[in-house]
Amino acid sequence: MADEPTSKQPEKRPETSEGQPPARETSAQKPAEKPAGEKPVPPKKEAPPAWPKPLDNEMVRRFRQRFGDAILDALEDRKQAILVVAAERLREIAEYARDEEQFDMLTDLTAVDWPKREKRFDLVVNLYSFPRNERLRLKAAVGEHDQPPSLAPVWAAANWLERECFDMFGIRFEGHPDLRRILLPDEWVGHPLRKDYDILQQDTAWVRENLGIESGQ
Amino acid sequence: MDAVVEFLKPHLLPLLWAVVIVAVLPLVAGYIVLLERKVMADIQARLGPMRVGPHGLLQPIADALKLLLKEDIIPANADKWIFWIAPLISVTAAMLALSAMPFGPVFQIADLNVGLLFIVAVSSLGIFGIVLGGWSSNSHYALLGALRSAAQVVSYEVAVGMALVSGLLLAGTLSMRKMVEAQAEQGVWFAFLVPVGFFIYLVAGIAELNRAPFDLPEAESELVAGYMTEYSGFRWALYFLGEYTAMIVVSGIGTTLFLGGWLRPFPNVAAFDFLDYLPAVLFLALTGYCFYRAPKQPVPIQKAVMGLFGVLCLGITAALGWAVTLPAEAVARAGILGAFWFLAKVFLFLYSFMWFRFTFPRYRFDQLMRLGWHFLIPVSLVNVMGVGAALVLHRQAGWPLWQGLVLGTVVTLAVAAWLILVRQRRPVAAPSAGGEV
Amino acid sequence: MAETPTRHVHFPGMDTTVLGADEIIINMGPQHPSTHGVLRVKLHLDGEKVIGSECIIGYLHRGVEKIAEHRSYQQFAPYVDRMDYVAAVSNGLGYCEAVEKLLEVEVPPRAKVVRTILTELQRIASHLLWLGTHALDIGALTPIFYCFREREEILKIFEKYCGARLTTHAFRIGGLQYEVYDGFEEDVKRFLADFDRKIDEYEALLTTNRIWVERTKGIGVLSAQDAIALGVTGPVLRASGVKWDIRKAFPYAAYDRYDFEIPVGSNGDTYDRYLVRMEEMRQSRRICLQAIEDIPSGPILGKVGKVMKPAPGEVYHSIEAPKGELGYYIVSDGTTQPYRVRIRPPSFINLQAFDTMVRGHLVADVVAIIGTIDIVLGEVDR
Amino acid sequence: MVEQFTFYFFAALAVISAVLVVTVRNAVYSAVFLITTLLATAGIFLQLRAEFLFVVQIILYVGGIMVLFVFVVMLVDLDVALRQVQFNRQKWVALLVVLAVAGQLVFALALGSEALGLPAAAPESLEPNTESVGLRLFESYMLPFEIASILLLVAMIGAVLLGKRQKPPRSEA
Amino acid sequence: MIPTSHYLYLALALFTIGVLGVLTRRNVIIILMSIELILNAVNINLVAFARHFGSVDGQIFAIFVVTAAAAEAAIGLGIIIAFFRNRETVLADEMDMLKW
Repeated sequence: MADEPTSKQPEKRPETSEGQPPARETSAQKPAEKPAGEKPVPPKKEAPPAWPKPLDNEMVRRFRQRFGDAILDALEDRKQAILVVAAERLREIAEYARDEEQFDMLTDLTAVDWPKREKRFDLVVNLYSFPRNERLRLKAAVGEHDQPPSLAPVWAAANWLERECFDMFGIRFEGHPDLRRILLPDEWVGHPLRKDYDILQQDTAWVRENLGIESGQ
Repeated sequence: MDAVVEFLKPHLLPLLWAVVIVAVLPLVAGYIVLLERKVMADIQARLGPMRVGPHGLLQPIADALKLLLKEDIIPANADKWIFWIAPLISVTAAMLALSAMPFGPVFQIADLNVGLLFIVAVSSLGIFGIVLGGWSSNSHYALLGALRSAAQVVSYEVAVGMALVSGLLLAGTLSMRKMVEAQAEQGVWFAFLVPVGFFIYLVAGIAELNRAPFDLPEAESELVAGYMTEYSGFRWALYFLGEYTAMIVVSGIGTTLFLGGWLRPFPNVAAFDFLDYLPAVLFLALTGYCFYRAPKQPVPIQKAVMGLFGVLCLGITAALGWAVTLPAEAVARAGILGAFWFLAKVFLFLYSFMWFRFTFPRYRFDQLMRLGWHFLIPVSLVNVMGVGAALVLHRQAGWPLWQGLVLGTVVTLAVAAWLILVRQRRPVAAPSAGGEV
Repeated sequence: MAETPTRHVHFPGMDTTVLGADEIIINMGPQHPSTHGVLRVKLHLDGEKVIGSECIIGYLHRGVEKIAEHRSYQQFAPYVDRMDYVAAVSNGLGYCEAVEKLLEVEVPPRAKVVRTILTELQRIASHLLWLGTHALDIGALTPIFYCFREREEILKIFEKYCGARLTTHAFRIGGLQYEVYDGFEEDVKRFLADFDRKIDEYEALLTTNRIWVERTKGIGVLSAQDAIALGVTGPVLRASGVKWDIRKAFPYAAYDRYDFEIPVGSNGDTYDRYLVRMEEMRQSRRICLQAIEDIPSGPILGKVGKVMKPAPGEVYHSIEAPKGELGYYIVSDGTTQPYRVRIRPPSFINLQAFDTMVRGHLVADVVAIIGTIDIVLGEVDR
Repeated sequence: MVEQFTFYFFAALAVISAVLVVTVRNAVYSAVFLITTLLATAGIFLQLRAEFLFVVQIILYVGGIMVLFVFVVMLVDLDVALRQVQFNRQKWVALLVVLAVAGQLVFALALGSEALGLPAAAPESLEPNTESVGLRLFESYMLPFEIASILLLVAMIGAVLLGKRQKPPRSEA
Repeated sequence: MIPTSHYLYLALALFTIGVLGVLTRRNVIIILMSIELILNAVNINLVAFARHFGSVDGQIFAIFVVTAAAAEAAIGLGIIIAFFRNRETVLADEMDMLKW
């Protein structure tokens, strides 16, 4: 039983376009140093320990057993455990992690933008367990117009973190009690941490509007 | 016309004193501010103002100039008239209270036979300046500060009054002058006869002055500057003047009623007569220091200022020295030495106010109210009853007065201890932290 | 009857109906002397009692995370100093260690020990600043000057070491930027020698002071359960009774070599947080004393190239900054620039607990509670 | 001469500010003018050689009662109230009635003052200071004094009860 | 010297103004203040007569009047506060219900 999910794992990986070299996107501003190719980087450095290693331990097995297909992948990167999960079931998984696996603290919640992917955002949830002194990272791919479930009912800490995530990436969390911008003013246009948000453009627009001159940048 | 002249004749000296007080008070207040800053600096391991004049001696004048020249800003939505008049009420009330204050046996504008009540009454008008100023500013901070202030002053007035009554019972008069005379007769300051009353007066007096640790109406970390948030420039300076004058008034009442007014320590003991020379010697030392430091100042003008202060001190020394040489019954001798001792005691009060301010954190408003109503007022009531009982025992049963007073003090302290214990046993008011989330 | 005037007020996460006549909304900040920077707090008051609050932040937002995506790994290092600018060394340590983890380079022991010393000194400096301002907010005017007197000594050590006092950028990815200066040990030892007595001095002013105790005991209580749910870390968490310190849980730098205690509170109130931080200063001194006695010799920089190209992948690394868990989540795409840097700011997350802590208290307690969380707006807003 | 000046000055001040108390729109201004009236009255007490009453007037009336008034005016202060009509509908009738009563009283006074010997200057010699007031108060008027203190106690308790807020906001009002 | 009748005329003026205020104003607080004016007029009378007859009794009565005024103000203002809390008005002619 426990083996089954593990065997599935290799098939799943390519689908989720897990994230490392293949999916490396290029933001507009830095065309110079992007290798852009399929996998040119790993060979260049002489055989780096291809870090995202598959992870298979008791805990992962328990997760798989419980959630089956919703656990898309289990990885280890720099000795840190990562579970790639389906965004729709994120809240269930989080609740399970909190209640059954003792991951009682939400350390951090953020996102990474991969514009070229089909689901452009990776939602990254960092958990910590006091009793086990262990960290666990949950990752879920979220499309631009997807509404992942909010974790605020699970951990109160998620409230502001999700607001920040919404502010910076424009990810709308379903069921969040008060989803507003937090760091930027309410009338701000755009979501700055998206890769297609150009700081220069922002800057020149502001200068043109408020100072009435062309920005020198 | 003649009538006016006739009327003025007996009032010439008081009028002169009044003019002196009005003219000198702002300067004195300025220098009390400087003193406060220096004391603060000393407590806080730093130097304080050092730039304007030698050791910052001209700082008050620079500050006054700056405040005078500042723009007089009245907020757009403020109630102009009241905003304009409120600081004046504060200053006037405080200054008026000085009119019955005996700065010595001679230097007193008027000795009313309700002197103490008059001072208390008039200085209680000062809160209108605060309340109206806070209201007219049309700002939440100012309004909250003003309301706090009103509540605080009104509640501590009771404790102050009761503490004063305990002293008054011993003095048997309301006249400021006769109070001092009563202490001269008894040969002991009332602070030693009713220590609890004195202590309560000190604490409640600080609270009435809105000074730390009871400075909630202007708690800068909570209400910015309280009722004076919207004030600036000269109007603000008037509030400050009013506040420091009120400090002098409170100190003056305390000095007169509890610390023997213009009497020197041990007024009736001939062995301590040498204390009469102390003022002159003190100022001589100060003169010496000024002249010694003057050449060491870096800038010529600072040398000059330091020298000037030396000359000033020398003048005071001369006056004090001359007074000592006069025969004991001379008016000038009593007047000058009395003024010195009175002012010295007032400064003792002022210093302790400053000392408390820089040592204690600030009370919270409800704690302040609790302290006033649940502790100071009951204790002061018991204290008054104790003093009254001692007096009755003294007059009716012939007990020595001091025995009764010691008994009364012991009872009062016991009640105070009981109150503290009761308060401690009750859980500290932790207003349902986050209960409703 | 229908005439009872009611108004609906919106709080984050809840709707409350209150009697209109009793409620006022007061706006603290962003220009307010005790919001520790440009924090703006909207308080819903019933008289002087707080019935709800809303923190409005972002006035200092500089887009640090966005900047990171446009700088090389080394170039970004000075930026992190500008987040928690009263504990720049700690920020730098966290960032450097995170990148080192990503690069998988080993830092020489000498560098590790010096890093530990400087970081602990920085913790003391940060706590001193906190103590001074916190006491000032509660109305004790004097401790801040004592605190600054000692903090100055620490800043002088920093200045002598790297030339900067505040935004030090003291470390380099892979080790240290500079060798310690001559007399470093003596300076640190001299500072530590009577620092213990200085802490006693602060405590003499505050710990048993009746007013201080009344102002802080039972104020801003945060239960351990709430603290964990809110993700609160650092002294605030420990004061709630959770014995957790990253220096012990996931030892980094050279902390595994030294003996020290984790002070824990029991009530989770402002007074406990005060005691915890005071004790932390003593423990920091203890760590420094052990470390300064025995700085290993050897190189100060590990094997890192001039051009840093970490293998693609991601890493989360956190340290125990003075304010709590300071985490860096860095995603590399194999180039010289990080693909994404996420900073987990302890102040930001701890500040979220403010609303829980402040409800039911009085306005005067608001400043005590803001002070006790120990926020730096540069870090909250990034 | 000085005596006259003092009296007429304070009397004029009292009357003018009393008129302003009832005519001014803003309740805070009313309170300020009432304070002025009370202080002017205190001045008249002083001129009547009633020093103790002068002080009582200032401490109790101005320093106590009026602070209370100002406090309440500020708590209750409504911008709405300022814009509403300040006088009620019967104002003209009221004015008429009051003037009639005032006229009658003036008439009575003018007639009666001769008979009562009122125009005569009051005796100078009265030396009523604090002691005599106190002695009289605690000797002849002991019972009223105690009753007054009970009255104050009752008033205090009543005020506390009234000021106390009912915990559950009443739904049926 | 000032004849006693002048004091009475002054008291009369204040009394009249006070009554006028009570009868015409709508704001309850100002009505209360007008009542204070009336009491004050009474006090002037009492003190003037005290002087006129060379006895302290009038002053004693004035003290009692002040006491009564204090009690009245405390209760009156307490009622106003309580009423305002429930009704958000301080206008006398809107206080036309015998319950709240």
